[in-house]
Amino acid sequence: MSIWTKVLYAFVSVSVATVYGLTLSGIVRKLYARVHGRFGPPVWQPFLDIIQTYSRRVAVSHGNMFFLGPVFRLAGGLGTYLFIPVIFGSALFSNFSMAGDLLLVMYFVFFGQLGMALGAGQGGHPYSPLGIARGLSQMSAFEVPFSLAVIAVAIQYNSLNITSIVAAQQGGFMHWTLLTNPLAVIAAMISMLGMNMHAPFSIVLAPQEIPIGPPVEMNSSFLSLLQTNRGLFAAAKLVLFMNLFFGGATTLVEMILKTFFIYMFSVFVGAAYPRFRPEQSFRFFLKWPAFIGVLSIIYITYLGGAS
Amino acid sequence: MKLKDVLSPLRVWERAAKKPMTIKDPINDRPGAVNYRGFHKNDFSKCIGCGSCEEICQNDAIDLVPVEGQETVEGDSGLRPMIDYGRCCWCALCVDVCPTGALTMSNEYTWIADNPEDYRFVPGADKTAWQDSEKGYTRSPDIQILDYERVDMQELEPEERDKSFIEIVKGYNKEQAMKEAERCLECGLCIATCPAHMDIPGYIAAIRDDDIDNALRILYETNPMPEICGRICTHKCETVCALHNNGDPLAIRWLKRYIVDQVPADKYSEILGTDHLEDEVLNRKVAIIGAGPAGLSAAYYLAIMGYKTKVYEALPDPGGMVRYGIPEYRLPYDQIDKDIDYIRSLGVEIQFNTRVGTDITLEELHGSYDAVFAGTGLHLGRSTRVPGADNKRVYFATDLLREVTLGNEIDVAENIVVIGGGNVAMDITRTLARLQNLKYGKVQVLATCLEAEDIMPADVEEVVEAREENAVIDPGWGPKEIEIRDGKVYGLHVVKCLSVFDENGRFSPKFDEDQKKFFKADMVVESIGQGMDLSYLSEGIKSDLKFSPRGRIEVDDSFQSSLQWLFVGGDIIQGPDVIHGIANGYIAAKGIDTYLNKK
Amino acid sequence: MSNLSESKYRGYEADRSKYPRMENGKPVIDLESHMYTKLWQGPQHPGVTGNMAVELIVNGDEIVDAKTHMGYLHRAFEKLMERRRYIQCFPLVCRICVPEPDTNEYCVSAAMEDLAGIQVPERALWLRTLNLEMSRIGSYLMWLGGQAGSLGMGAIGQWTIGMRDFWLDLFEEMTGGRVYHMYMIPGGVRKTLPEGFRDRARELIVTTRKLLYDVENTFLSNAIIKSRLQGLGVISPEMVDEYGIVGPNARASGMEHDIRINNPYVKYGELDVKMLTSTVGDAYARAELRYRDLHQSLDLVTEILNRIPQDGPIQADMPNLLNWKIPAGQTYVKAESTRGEHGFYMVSDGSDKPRRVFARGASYTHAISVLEELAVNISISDLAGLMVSLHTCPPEIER
Amino acid sequence: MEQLVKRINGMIHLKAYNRQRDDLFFITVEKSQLELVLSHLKNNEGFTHLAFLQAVDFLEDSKFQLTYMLYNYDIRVNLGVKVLIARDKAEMTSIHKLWAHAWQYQRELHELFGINFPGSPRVEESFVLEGWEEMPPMRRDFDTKEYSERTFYQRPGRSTNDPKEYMKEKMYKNYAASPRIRRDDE
Repeated sequence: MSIWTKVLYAFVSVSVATVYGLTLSGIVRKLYARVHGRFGPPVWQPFLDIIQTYSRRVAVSHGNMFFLGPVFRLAGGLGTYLFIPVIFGSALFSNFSMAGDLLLVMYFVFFGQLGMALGAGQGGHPYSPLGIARGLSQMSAFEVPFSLAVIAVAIQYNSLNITSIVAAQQGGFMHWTLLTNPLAVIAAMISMLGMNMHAPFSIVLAPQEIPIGPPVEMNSSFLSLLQTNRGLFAAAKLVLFMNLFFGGATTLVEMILKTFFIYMFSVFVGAAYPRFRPEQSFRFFLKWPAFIGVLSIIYITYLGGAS
Repeated sequence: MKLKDVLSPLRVWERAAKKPMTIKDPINDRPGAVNYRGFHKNDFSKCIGCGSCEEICQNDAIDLVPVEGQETVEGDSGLRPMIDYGRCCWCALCVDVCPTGALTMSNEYTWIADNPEDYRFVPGADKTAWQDSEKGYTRSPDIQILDYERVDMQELEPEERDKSFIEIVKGYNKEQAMKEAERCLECGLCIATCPAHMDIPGYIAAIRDDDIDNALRILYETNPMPEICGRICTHKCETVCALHNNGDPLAIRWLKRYIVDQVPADKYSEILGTDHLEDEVLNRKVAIIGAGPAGLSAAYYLAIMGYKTKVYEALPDPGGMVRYGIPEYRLPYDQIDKDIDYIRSLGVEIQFNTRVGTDITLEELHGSYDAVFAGTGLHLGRSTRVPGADNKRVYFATDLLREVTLGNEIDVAENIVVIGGGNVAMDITRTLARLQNLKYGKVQVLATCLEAEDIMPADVEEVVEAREENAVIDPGWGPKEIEIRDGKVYGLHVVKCLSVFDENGRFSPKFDEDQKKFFKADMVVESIGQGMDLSYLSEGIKSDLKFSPRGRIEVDDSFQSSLQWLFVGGDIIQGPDVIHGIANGYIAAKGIDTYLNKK
Repeated sequence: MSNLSESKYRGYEADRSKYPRMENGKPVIDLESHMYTKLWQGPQHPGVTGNMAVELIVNGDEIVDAKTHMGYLHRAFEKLMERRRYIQCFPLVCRICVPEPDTNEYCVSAAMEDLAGIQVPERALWLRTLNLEMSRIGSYLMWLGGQAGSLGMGAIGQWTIGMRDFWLDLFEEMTGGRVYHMYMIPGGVRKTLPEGFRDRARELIVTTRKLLYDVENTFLSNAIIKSRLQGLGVISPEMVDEYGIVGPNARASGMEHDIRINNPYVKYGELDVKMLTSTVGDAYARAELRYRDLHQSLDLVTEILNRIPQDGPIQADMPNLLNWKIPAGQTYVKAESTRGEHGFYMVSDGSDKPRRVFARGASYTHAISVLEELAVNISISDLAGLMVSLHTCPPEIER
Repeated sequence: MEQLVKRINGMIHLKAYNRQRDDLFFITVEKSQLELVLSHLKNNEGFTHLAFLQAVDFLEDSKFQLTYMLYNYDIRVNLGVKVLIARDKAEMTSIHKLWAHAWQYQRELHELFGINFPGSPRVEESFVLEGWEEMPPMRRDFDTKEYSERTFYQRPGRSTNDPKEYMKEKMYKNYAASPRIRRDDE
């Protein structure tokens, strides 16, 4: 396959993922609205928001780094997504999956936030650093159980290649990590709550406390970049979880179904709780989920989880 | 941390299955409540432009503006409220205060316009979608911002009053007057209707502030006979009072009386600043014929402008019809004297028992004075001219009233019928009732008139009071014949009157000859109108004067006749009532001043 | 727990080594030292109740000094009333508090009636009671949403604000206005109850109770809510008098005082109002107390609906209100709003305009002295929750 | 209540006392004795709740009246303590040591009435009027209307008519006013 074909395929894949991610967030808004006792905005509202923000004139700008913040953020989302094979066995949706791509993906999950931190920091608004501090701290916190879970998976399948991890889970749901290594999945799913930043871990944007946090100064096209990334990044994370823990997908429909339900877990919890205080959130991840993560490694390594 | 507290919140999802609380299309699916305070409506057929809404608006959101098609007439300023929705707070006080109930609100609550100026509009004039909407906020009948109930006037009981000529109406005391004055809206609609254009809200406000001196000054600005007006004025002002649309009009007449009753006669010149008039006397002389309201009013204003004035009066006392036409129980003579004595104190000289035309001619007056004002009034009676009306026991009301005032004995019969339904008819009916009571100890007087009960020209309270005094009022009959037996009056035959005026509003009574009635009487009094006596005008003058087709002397705006030196006013020009006479006298005085300054 | 002797405004110096040095009751902040950050919560801030600002000095996430700043919605109502006739004051006062305007209307009418010696008819008194109690429900519902919302739980806020709108529908039917009812004019009320109002109100009470059941399950019985509200903003019983704390804030600290019971006004004397208290004194106790009070208000509305007379006058015999002069005198009329003692001090000099009107809002102390005291030592994430738990309402402060 | 008044009157000179309602009383005391009365009422008589402290401007008498509204939770009675102070260079003793929230009323009065309370915390800080340069606005002689006309502009194009004048213009324009007689206000 020529590199150009691959690039073309990747472009299609990215577009599909972005559209899917945004639609998903539209559906989630609708669901939240029903919980609230409202009808809610139409499902395509996130697209309208992007168009709307993009068409706005730039009102506030704070220099080069500020410009680059959203770009880094989008790069993070793009990077995460581009190295994850989306649909097992599909050339179109295999992206740039390669040996050791899991490490790269883990890096990219972080990358966007770091880049954003640099950009938003230049905004000068005191809420930005507060939000960044909260975001990075929480990320460090949930990264612990998540990394432990990923390590457990890597040990289990003896591979750092997502494609091969997915391949190992083929042949019925009995082969999913969910059942072969449930502890790792629990740790990972809890950390996903933090990753998706739904309540009770919505401390980064926290409108009632530090209104919107890092992106507080972002406007117009900066905001539209962030919104685009939100769709793409959400899709990337969900696909990653699906691949690592839920047996991947062989068709687009399967992918959509699985990721939807994975996401619903966040939404299900998010609607029911208020927000943690930041320190409550950090402590939470470093306690039980981290412990479960460690347990999962012990289980896989010593208790014969790994075959 | 209890497990229940962790799991129980997940029940939020129960609500997701329920029907949402919100409304998808609120503007169409949810109209405002029936009495919602939405956008304003104004019913122009009721609005009188009194400005109460502007007055009460605490946000200054309302302006009164002229509106095309709304004429300024008596009782309607022709102005209409324009509301600035940039300021309006929709408290609806303007709706609650509106004395006519014209201003209301619809339950409409959305209005989108591109131009901000659109939100400043005249409800009722500018086309709005909600102008005819039935729903919306209106004043509840159970509440009132304004006070629609008049303070009751204390009067003598009928049993007491029909035996004497003591004044019936007792007048307000201070507390009552303050309370009544408090009801005033200060819209000022009454001023235009008052023939003398008195500043009514001004003196009422002065009563509220308990500043009687200032109130008196305001009265004397255009009316030098407030004691008289305060009692017997026809109070046209009260008919246009804004409060009248929804309740009792303000008792403007009684309040005026209250003011003057408070001030003793000897304080007048000090309060009114007329104690040094003699310093400014001009060397100009004006003669005035008739010491009635018109003549004295002219004399008063001429006097304070510095003219030397002399009044020629045929009768032995001043006042004209006010004294000789109005019975004492309505207007005591000492109150007439109070007003007139003050006018006389300013140097106005009155020569009594001098009839112009016989004792002195008009030409003589013209010769010795710079100008002449004639306010000779309507002293002649008018006859029905039915058969038998020429009997000596058939009288004119004016003549009888004059005789009573002069103190002459009247041969009161046991049974009397009065023909006429105006205030004069009521006056003579009630006067005769008193005389009968004094003479026979009982009342047997009956008044009948063409007009049916509801369109009787007399004031309602006059009719009510006459009945309280045991007089019979039987309206709606046209006199047919006065039956004479043996040269004496036997009674009055009447037929039913169906209508008095034709379609064009002209006097043309229609009768039903089949419905007849007979009133037994020994004496009949006709009170169907008065006529003027212009016999003092010599033929030469008469030929120089211009007359209107209806026989009145033609005058211009300042009551100047076609003979430049002769000014004419009062009942013979306008009226008949006292306030027109006063107003005429006032304007004529100004006119004479202008005329003499030009000369 | 805040200790009285540490109060900033009493001239004492306590052990505050961690905090900025105090001088003349003011903390001396050296921003150059890089120990502290100055942070403004408000005036535009989703977590601040209404338009006010809290100037914070933070050390990390911890607040070491707080200062309330007002002046963002000063409309000078008290001054304006001095230039308006008595009747014209009445559209102004309801704007002093958006969630619960009727208490203002009641107080200002009652103060005028007290000074002028006017007896309000029985039926109008009942209608006023209904109006006041309904507005308490509206206000509590809004507060409930605010308290949950300030902690990031949007669902409760949406429910209760939605439910409040149904109550506003009832107000709309009853008074003609949704938010500013302008219902109680001097001497009485403006409208009688429309047809079918009682049935609709009873129906709504049932619906509201259903919602409150859900709220109890998801809000009061919520692990994270508890973890955040318990121990937050503890008001000790000693503080209550010292700071003039009133209403649910005081009752949650054990103070048995409810004006509806202790100085009954309108028809509360004939109603069975129970004294609800708690002894904990923290934000959670206050929330629970308000929740119980909300239920009690629903009970009261039910009872009032049963007892309102069907006929009778709704306004005393009043003079022309355009020229209304009130005899000289001074009075203070108070009512129990959802935030506590809400009173109007009115001075008349015998003219047709008030000499001085002063609105004593409960938030005046709650949002300034008390908030400034309680905010110290908590995380900035809790400030919004604390502020709402004190039920502050800025327009009451700058009338 | 009468007994209480007697007790206080024994301590100090009470200038006036009146009962407005069963649960509302007013007493007037000397300026110098206010702190004494208040602390006595708070510590010994059970008037522990300070509802508010406010001022009334009696411009005609050049006095400010300060009202301290106290409440007794036991006998459920409000007691307003009134003090009259001179209007020029108005100054009053601070009671911030008696009640911890009194300072903010005093700060408000300082800003809105220009009454100084020496020693009261933060009394100089602006309360609602940052950057205000006019006279303290709650004083009676501050003319709000004049101020707003000076500071803001009117919406253009607004004009109104007085029905009285308008009808005169339309109906009896030539009806001249009376000579010589003048009212008070002219």
